[in-house]
Amino acid sequence: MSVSIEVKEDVTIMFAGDSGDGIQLTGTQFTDTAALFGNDISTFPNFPAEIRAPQGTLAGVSGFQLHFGSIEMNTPGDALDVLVVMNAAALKANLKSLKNGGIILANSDGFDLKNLKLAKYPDGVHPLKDGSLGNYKVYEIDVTKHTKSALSESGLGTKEAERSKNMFVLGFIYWMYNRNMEHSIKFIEEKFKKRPDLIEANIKVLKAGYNFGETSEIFNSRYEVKAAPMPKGVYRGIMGNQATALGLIAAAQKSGLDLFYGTYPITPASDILHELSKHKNFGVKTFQAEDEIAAICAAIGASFGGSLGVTASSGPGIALKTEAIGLALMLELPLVIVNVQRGGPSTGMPTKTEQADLLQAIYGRNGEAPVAVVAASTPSDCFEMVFEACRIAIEHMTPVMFLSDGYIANGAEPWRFPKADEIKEIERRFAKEKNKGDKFMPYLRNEKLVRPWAIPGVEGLEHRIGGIEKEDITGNISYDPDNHEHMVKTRAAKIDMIADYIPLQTLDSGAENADVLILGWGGTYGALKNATAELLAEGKSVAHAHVKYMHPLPKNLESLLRKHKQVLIPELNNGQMIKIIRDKFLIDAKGLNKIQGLPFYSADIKNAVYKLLN
Amino acid sequence: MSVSIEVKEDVTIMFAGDSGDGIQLTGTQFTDTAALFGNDISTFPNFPAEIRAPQGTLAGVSGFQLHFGSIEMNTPGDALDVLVVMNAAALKANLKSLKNGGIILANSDGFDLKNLKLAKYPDGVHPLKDGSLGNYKVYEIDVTKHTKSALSESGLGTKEAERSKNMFVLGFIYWMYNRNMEHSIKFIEEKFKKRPDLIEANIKVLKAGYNFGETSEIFNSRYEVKAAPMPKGVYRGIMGNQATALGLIAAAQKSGLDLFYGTYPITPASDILHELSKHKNFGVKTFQAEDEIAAICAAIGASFGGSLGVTASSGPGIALKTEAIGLALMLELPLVIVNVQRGGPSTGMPTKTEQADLLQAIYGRNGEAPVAVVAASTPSDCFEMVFEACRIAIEHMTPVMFLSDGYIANGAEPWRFPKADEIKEIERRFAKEKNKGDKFMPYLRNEKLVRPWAIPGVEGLEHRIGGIEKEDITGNISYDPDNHEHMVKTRAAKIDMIADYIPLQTLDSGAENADVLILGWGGTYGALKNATAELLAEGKSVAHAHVKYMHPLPKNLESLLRKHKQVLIPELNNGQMIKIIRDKFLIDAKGLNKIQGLPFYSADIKNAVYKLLN
Amino acid sequence: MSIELKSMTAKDLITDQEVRWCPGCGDYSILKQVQTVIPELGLKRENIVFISGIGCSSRFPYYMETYGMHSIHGRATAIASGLKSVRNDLSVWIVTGDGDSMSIGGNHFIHLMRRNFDVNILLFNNEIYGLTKGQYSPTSHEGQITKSSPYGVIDHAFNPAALCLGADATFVARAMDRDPIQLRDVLKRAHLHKGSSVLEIYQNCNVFNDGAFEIFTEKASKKLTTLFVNHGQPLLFGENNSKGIILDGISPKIVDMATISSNDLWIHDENDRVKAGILARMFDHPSTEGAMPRPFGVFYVENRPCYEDLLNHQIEEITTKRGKGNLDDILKGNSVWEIQ
Amino acid sequence: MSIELKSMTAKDLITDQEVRWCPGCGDYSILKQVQTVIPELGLKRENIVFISGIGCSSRFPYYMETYGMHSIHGRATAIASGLKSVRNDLSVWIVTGDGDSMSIGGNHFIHLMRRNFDVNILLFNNEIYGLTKGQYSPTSHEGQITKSSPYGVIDHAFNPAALCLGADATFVARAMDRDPIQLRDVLKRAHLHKGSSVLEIYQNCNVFNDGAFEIFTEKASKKLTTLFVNHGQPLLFGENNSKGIILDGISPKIVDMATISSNDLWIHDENDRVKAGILARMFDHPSTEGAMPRPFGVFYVENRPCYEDLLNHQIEEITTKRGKGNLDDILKGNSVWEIQ
Ligand SMILES: Cc1ncc(C[n+]2csc(CCOP(=O)(O)OP(=O)(O)O)c2C)c(N)n1
Ligand SMILES: Cc1ncc(C[n+]2csc(CCOP(=O)(O)OP(=O)(O)O)c2C)c(N)n1
Ligand code: SF4
Ligand code: SF4
Ligand SMILES: [Mg+2]
Ligand SMILES: [Mg+2]
Repeated sequence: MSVSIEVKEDVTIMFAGDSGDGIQLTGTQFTDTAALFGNDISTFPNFPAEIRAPQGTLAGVSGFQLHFGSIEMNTPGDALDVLVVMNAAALKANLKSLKNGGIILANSDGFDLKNLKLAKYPDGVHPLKDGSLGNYKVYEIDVTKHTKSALSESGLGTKEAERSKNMFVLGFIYWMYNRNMEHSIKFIEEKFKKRPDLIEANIKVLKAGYNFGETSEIFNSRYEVKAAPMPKGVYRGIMGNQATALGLIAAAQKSGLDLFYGTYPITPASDILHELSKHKNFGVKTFQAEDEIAAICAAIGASFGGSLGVTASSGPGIALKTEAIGLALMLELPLVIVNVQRGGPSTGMPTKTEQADLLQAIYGRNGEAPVAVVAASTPSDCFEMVFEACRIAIEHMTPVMFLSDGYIANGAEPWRFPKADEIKEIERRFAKEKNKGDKFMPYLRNEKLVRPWAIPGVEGLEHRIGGIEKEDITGNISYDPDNHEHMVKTRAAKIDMIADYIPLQTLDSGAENADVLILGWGGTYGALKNATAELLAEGKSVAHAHVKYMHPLPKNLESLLRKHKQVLIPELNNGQMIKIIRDKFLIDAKGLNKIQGLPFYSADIKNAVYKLLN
Repeated sequence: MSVSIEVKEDVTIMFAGDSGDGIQLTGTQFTDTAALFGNDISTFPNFPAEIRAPQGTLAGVSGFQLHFGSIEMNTPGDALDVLVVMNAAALKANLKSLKNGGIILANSDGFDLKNLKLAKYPDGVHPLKDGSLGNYKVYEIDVTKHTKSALSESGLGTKEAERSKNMFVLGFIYWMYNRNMEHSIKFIEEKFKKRPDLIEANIKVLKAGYNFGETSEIFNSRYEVKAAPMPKGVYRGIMGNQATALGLIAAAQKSGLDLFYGTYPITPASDILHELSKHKNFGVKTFQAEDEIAAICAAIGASFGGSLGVTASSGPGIALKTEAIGLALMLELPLVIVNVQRGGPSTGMPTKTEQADLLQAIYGRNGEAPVAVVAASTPSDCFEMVFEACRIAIEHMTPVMFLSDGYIANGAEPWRFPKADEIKEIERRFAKEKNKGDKFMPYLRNEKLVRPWAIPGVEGLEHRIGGIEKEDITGNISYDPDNHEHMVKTRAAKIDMIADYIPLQTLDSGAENADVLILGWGGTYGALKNATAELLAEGKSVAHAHVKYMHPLPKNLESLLRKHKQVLIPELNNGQMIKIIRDKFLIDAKGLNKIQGLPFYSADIKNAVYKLLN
Repeated sequence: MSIELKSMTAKDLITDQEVRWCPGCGDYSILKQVQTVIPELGLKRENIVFISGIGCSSRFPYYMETYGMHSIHGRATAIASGLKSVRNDLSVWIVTGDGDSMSIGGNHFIHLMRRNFDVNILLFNNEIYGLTKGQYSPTSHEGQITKSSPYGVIDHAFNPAALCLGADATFVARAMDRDPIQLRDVLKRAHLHKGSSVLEIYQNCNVFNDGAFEIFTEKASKKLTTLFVNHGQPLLFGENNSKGIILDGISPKIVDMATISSNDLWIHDENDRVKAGILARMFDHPSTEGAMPRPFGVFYVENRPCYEDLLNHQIEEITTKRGKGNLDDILKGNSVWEIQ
Repeated sequence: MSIELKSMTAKDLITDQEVRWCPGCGDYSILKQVQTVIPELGLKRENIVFISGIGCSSRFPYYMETYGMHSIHGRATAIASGLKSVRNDLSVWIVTGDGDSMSIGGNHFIHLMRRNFDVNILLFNNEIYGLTKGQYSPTSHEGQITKSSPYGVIDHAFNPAALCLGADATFVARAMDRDPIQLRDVLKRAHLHKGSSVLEIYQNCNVFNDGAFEIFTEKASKKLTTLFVNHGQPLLFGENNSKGIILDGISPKIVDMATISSNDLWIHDENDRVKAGILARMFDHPSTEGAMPRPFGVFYVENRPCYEDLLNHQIEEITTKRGKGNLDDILKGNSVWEIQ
């Protein structure tokens, strides 16, 4: 029987199974191969909630979603074309995301009674048998059996043999999309250097999977997804948290500072710590403090000492830093606070994403306490924006909060990474001599209203700083009424002035004077970009602008907004940036809010726009 | 020579001297006497910054400002008619607040070289001698000498004798305003019960001061300030922090709960702790925790156990409670957070007032974390509004932040206190039985969206609550997307619904459709009321509304605002309520901001209004 | 009551929530022992409260059919302090991890012990941050490789028992997940003690720090590496107690029982804080040259009034002295005046 | 350098800020002794940093002509940890109060000692909250009447020295504001110790807790109530050392020197943690029956690598192993592909 080849622009595929099934590895292998081939890609892992649940249960399902294609990929995909499930729980947990008519590849061995029970299917119900999957193309493969038989002579124990199940699946998918297995074979050889028997076994199973596609009659179509027209250059895949770690290291190098990273573990920020702690040979000092307060205070101490002080957390951990952020802005020292936002309030939903903390970032401190706030829009943009956060912190001597979120932190995309020498330098000046006759004045400011950074060790610059209101210029304690008002306004003006040193706001897509401007910020970028593209294709008058500098806002933002009839502000929260826009500009912007720990889908945005247009 | 009697509507007098001079006592004695006489009064103490500075220095000056009159007193007075100074530093520190032509009563003994030096007067400069006080009526009295001579036969040591200096001044002022000394004499007899010799001495000196007025020729005019037309009733004097403590005790009694007050000392909130810790026989439990986090957490634990859990702090201490407030709102337990605002940011200006934390109160938490917020407008209003905070917390099962500030916390006014049985009951229900068949559902809500308060000890109601997102009704941990959105919106709706259970917003003075509505909140009430009265007297079209329920806002606020041409929002901060009004109603309100650790003066408000009118 | 007693069984303490720890986690055993012991304590379910912070261990309350709160990281101790202050009728149990109690929660932990609230603290020590997937904790040993210490931990670890004694704890004990009998025994002791009872439980995190306590729990090594102390009993250990410990001056020494009579051994006195301190400091890893065995059991017990009793007593005293407060009186204050 | 040395005098350490403590406050004496000692330590002013929290005592940095930070309440220890991590060339001094260090700052305090950063902690213990005008602190004694305890404190007080030992401090000492010579002596010792040096200084708050330590500081009682310990020296006290202390087993006993030779006395060994613990527990108020004298001096010294050295050493090791990191390499990562 002949096998047809169907050409597709893009495919969204999810690998799902038990935490133990090597799902993440299967996913990344296919992703790398697709990327090497030249597809654009976007991925998102879907781990079980914090604690490993028992095998086979719904809570134990691990998933890896990949969106690859011959066009630009902005999100990991809203709905699935293909769902690969290693057991019943994996099917039950993910079926709802599968498109009508989508493909289900099921490891029949994972659907025995035990597994069906663990997946909480009612007694007697068997999804693969009872026709309940009529709207989908279902293919059952006894992966375990095939794997075992492929390894019958390998001499491996059953347990070890079964572990390479995922390679069979990978091989089969390679056949399905007609991909070259070179990369994965190299990977296997690398990974099992020390176990030649495992190298042989895994490659065998991988090929068995591929050949199964060739030989078995069950499958009558393969797919071709052409390379995407991506800008020329050298690429790598990158996750948001990884990009954040790299951005911090780059900023340290470009400012000639050592990086001090004071933090306390918390989901989903911990991976930045894990990444940075590997790079000690970059002079990176990671300090796992006793709590978030100690973490930020240690970072403040490090900045006082002349390092780039950075702290990071999420949700409740950021809340705990509130008081110390106030100290840092009184001291006017560089400090970067990385906030990988997660579902709130309180402990909330640690593993789920949410644009939860914008208002806290801008307003959440006692007294008049302005700090700069920037936000990343994609995984690779974390590199860009955390670097910007460091630049602003150092050049303007202020705390800066960098907002990421669980979605971009764990999401991945191809990144045409820069060469070190293409990255702009950060201007960092340590005070070297007295600045007022024979005296040193720690709060004598320059044209940017920035005070000098005088680190211990320099003779003659001895000085004291603190959290009590200080006298202008001298920095001595002062309770003088006019001085206080002057200092409050000066601290605010200093932050506002940063607007002169950031890019103006541009439209990301669409043209000015549109009927609806979709105004976004942070991790919703990809979804908004897709939706806008589709709306434009439908001939709708829309445009999309994405804010990355949250405070101060770009100077031209108001005029840009006024150029459009209506402004729609979609946020993964209950409405936060919209409050700031309405207050500042008295523009009757409309909100679109999704608070489900999930990203926006194109449909969400488009429906909201349709409403506005009618 | 004849002594004229001048009738005055109101007088602002300040007693100033060294911390050791008994200034506060002198002030309160005169205040009580004036109150007993029937004057309306408003007072404000002015302590030196936290640490006692050396005697005679500017930093060591202690002051007591009293405004009394035959008309309604809304503030301690913007400028002084009379300044009583015990030493040079006291003069230097307070001269700027004296009206042109005002009276200076100086204790010449406090102006010797040592004192002039300590007050940092340049060598050779003597303010009382060099004519620099030409615009004022200056009277020098050697209080020390007169005191000593009055006590020459008392047999008291000089030190002890000198201690009654302040009684001489008090006596003299009594003469000046023609007041009866009975109250002070009783007070002295009470205070020195155990030391008859001191009773005699102090009364002697008090009378000596009075007689000095009679006999000495230096003073040729006395003043009469008639009683004020105050509503009939029994009055007492009360300070804001005292009123807050009483309000909490009243709320506990009216809800049939024990009061648990968990706190950590901080200026200017500590006095509430000091007051409450005296009233243990009201079943009040004060718990001085190791820090602010422990303080609020202990209060949460107490609420979980069925007590009225209250915590209090200021500035940096409130910042530290951020995370735990989030927990309390997830648990949906009653909790009152008392925030006696002070100058910020960070440690800021602990002893100075500021409307510093409104935005933090409303927006300053991770995730979508709405809580109710109320604010007191005068010292005695602290009783009213902290009681309201407790009522809302208990009846709506939510954390409520009560905003006071350093100005009303330490300010005092006459209070026509209520009878216990005139105070309304607070409706408090503990769950008694299962609420869903044979099960108890901790998050099954009533028509107010309020969940049951089921305290440990009731058989069958065992349940678990926590800070992770919870399943609607059951309260079990849930990561379900729709459930999360539902819970976020429900928590918000529950708080918004409180608007149905608070009074509508009214105008405090002026009439609707005015050209300018002065919209205030919190401790600026008296100043805004005065300014409005003066503007109305000038025939200006103004009105004054004062918001006490900050979140949710009164339901009719928007319509009330729209009835006026312009809205002016004066705040002792850099603009906080104004952001909320502009965002919510898209009304182009104008701000007036003073950030000096000082209250508004009528002139501040009036000038701003004039500007708007032209 | 007696009926109550009979009627409560371990089953009655199981909730409808499925237990979500990793298969093989030491937490399962601890949960089982607690559910087994509690019915023997003569308590009513409705008078029991479990309060935890955040961590794998802190999920505990969701699995106990009593009142419970799964609070925020490190604060269970502070919350329990407030609860105990107003409800001394309740039996309050705190479940916490090594990070929850000694890292972020360190301050409340030491202050709780100082104030001596009558609560039981079950400290699940797995020498790792489990919930956040494997970073080191204040009890992780130097050199330990974890997600956040790829080149080895450089922090010197706390000695939990020593820290508790330094903070004036009135009950300090140690147990392990793999010795259910001894665990149940000290659980009872902790409950019976009036005051803050700290029970450190060695708990295996088989996913992120597997085998951390193997040497103490495994048959092969256990006899030589562990020492079970009992009040009034000599310190014996080893294969059929072939070894003993004497205290020469202030330093413990291992002796061969063939060479000495057990009367000359160190007789455990759980009311002696200095000796408890010496026990606590028997902390070298068994692999180190001349290491002492690791003690388990109740190290120290002190009778000191607990905070809530002092608090209630002070209130009663004042109330009897001054009479129950009357609202009208304080509203009125000391000096009033009337306007006719 | 030598010139530097000669050139620095106490005066050079005075700032232009007027000292704002209450007249008669014990802080003045401590300030004076610190300014007297530092010039003798061979340091340069610019390499000295004073970090404090909030409190009367914490105003200290404003009066020292060095680098300084007056931070937030309880966090000086955490800030110093960060500073020391990146600047081991600096001499870092932490000034803190009993509330700042042991109440709100308790957690950072014990973790600092555990990690053993090379800093000197001057703990001004006045057994009260001074700056906030007189509430009790974690070192206030039971029954103490303060603004927040009108009927007497019910909290059991911390024993600071015992707490530090429990937290594995490597240097624990005690001094008092009223004994300048001994204070200067231990200040030097604290500086010389490599690691976290905790120096508790009894400080009189003459406004809110006047006379708290009178019994130790006043000529009349001092001889009998205080014990000055010196390494290698017997424990002697009383009028011309007429009394001594022996250690019988683990319990200290007072003996009359007429009846015993000083060789039989307890000879102070500052490297012995158990004995240091016994010294720390000599803590009864002198008024109590059979109370031991209160020890002053250096209780305990331990040599343990300090955190910043381990940190820097680990970095060097890795750097020599893998070579200084190259930005292009990590930007590139492990697998790249090219689009032509
Ligand atoms: C304020 C805050 N900081 C950090 C976290 C993340 N977090 C949750 S549990 C935990 C530590 C868990 O370790 P442990 O207390 O030892 O408990 P275990 O999981 O090992 O039982 C951390 C860091 C949090 N939830 N809240
Ligand atoms: C976060 C925070 N909480 C509370 C305070 C108020 N406060 C300032 S100093 C202090 C305690 C002072 O006592 P101590 O540390 O013993 O220092 P001392 O004044 O006695 O020298 C307190 C509670 C504060 N400034 N910041
Ligand atoms: S991570 Fe470790 S501690 Fe947590 S449940 Fe799994 S095995 Fe247990
Ligand atoms: S209050 Fe006490 S500690 Fe503070 S300065 Fe005055 S005397 Fe010293
Ligand atoms: Mg742990
Ligand atoms: Mg103190």
